[in-house]
Amino acid sequence: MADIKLAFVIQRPPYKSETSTLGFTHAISYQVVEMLLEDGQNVIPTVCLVGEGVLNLIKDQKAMENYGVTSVESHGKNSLLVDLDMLVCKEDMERFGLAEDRLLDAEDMGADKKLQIVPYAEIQKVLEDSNHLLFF
Amino acid sequence: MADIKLAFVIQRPPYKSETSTLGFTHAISYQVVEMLLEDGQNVIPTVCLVGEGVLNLIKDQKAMENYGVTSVESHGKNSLLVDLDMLVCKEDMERFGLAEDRLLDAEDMGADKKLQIVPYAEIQKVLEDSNHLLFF
Amino acid sequence: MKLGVFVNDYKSTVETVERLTAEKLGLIFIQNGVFHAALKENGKPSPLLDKTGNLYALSEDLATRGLTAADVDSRVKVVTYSDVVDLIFNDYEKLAWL
Amino acid sequence: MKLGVFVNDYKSTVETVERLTAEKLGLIFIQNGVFHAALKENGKPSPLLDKTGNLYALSEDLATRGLTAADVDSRVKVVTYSDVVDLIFNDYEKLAWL
Amino acid sequence: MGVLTLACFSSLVGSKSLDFTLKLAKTAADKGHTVNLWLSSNGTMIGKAHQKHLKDYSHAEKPVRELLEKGVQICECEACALARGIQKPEAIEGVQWNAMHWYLAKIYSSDRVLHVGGE
Amino acid sequence: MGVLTLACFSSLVGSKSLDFTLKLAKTAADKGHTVNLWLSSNGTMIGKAHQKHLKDYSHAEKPVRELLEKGVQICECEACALARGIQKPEAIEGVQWNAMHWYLAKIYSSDRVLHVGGE
Repeated sequence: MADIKLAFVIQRPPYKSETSTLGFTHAISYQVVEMLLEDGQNVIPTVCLVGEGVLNLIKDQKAMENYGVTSVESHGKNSLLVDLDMLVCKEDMERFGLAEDRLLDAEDMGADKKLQIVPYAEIQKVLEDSNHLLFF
Repeated sequence: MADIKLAFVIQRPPYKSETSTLGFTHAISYQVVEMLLEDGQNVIPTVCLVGEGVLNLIKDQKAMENYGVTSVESHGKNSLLVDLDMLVCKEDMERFGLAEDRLLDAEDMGADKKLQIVPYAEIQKVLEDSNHLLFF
Repeated sequence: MKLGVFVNDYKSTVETVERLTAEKLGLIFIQNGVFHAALKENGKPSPLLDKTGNLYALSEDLATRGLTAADVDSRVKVVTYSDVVDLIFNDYEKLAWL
Repeated sequence: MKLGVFVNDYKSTVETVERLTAEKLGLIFIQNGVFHAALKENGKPSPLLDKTGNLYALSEDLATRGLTAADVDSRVKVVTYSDVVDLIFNDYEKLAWL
Repeated sequence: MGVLTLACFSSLVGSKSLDFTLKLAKTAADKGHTVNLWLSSNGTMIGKAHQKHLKDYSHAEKPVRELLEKGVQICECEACALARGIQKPEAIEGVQWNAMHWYLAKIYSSDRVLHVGGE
Repeated sequence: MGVLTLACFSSLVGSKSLDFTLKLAKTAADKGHTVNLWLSSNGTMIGKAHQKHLKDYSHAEKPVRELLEKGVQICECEACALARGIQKPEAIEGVQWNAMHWYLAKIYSSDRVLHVGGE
């Protein structure tokens, strides 16, 4: 099998621990994994945001200004920029009263990808289609 | 004022982090604090166990056997041995279905003190009588 | 007692806070605790906001999470670090971090 | 899918587990997750025990917390580290840590 | 002006509790209050010198040195540090090492105590 | 016999997640499986040599050396370690330092993956 699919499920809120940031950075590293693999071997991550994890995506985070650290938002934008599929649970957005326009996008960086707000059932499908699951 | 009363409130379960262990060890250190204080100055801690914190007190913990670390139970017994008042929330015991005989005592070590199982209202009184509160 | 409670998390803190009583109780929302001040879960404000009239949220921690004063429930006062120091010394005698 | 879920905490994990579905689902209670297998809160067993017939609790983590096989709900099988390795390779294809 | 004793049990990296504690300590000291800071558990990671400042991670060495210059007394739990492989020669100069009774003694003469618990 | 890749993001001291991971790695290796272990976040504290073994705290140096002897490949996240002030010369010999793609590459050829998240 040449392609391995991984589901990166980010379920914790931002800035409580570094877990959600590390979820993004680990997913982004798929870009350079070919260095350690044979030709034709691929790792394909999908990032899924569920539960309090959706709170990581609120835009205009001022973490650098206030605490001198890269915001989780930046990591989310970088993930779009490297063409990762990012699925956001619709039910959890509604539960927290978050409209789509409150969430980050990476248009300003020239990213083609956008966040995909989907029912939980589609995230469940990603979990089923993936070879391995990584819950952050 | 010669006496300062402190409430050490342990509210987290055992072994998830080292927090509950450190609650006990910090309380126990009242024994040697006189080295750093003037004559007649005293620090008097009361340890209160509430919520999931009561789970720290279940006896016969095999942490040393299984993981090579001192059990939280030992720290609880040491606290009784140095004559700390330890108040356990009755409502939380009932909620978790824990009978009194499931909890540690330090009779075998010659301690005079025993756990005091009390309604939450009495713990609230300790919080009010204390000069400072330390939630672990 | 005059008790100032620092609420630093969103989900795990409700139970303990619900139980606490004080003649004067203040809730200071910091870190992910600020979500209590700004989110309406299933359309309802956090139950903690009914607990007392003395509610504060740290502006830097709101901004860090992409939240603004406009998101904050009208009962909650947005404060700075300097305000927090004054609350500690002037308004509350005992403090708790939950 | 055949999914083995490691439940390592007591309170914070219920919501995510409730949502997961799998053709074959196993719940492996470790660390403070073992309280799900042993405590009856307000007289009721943990709702997670109704989620599947494949329930396991790690014996060393029960013993570390002062719990014995007698405390464990009859639906839950008490297992060793060696059993857990076999569950991983023989019974489940995907694993989750919650 | 009063005396504020702070404790922090949270780790430097990831959690923002230690960042919060350092900012609060600085603000209180700038306002003229006397501040003490006790570090225990993963909070003892703060006392280690030579932490590389990467943009993704909180960085405490500079704020810790600033606090020491302002006269804030900072002490870390010796056992917690040793258990993490941090040796005394690696510590930031001026950060004290002691046991838990240091904290209780500081509390004794404090007007306010804020105990920032662990993860 | 299969290949199991484990990751651990939890800190050594206090949390028992890292203890669990090390025990599971040992048990799987003893049963003849191939085991890889990726350490990130506070888990990188494991790789530091000279951790004092105090009875109150978990101690990883001995189990880590045992795993290395059994042929378990262990690698820690370089950035996470540096941000905590851990330098390469302080690491336990045999523990690799690399970036996150090491972990993804190990996953590629694994039968099973258990990702033990952070605190």
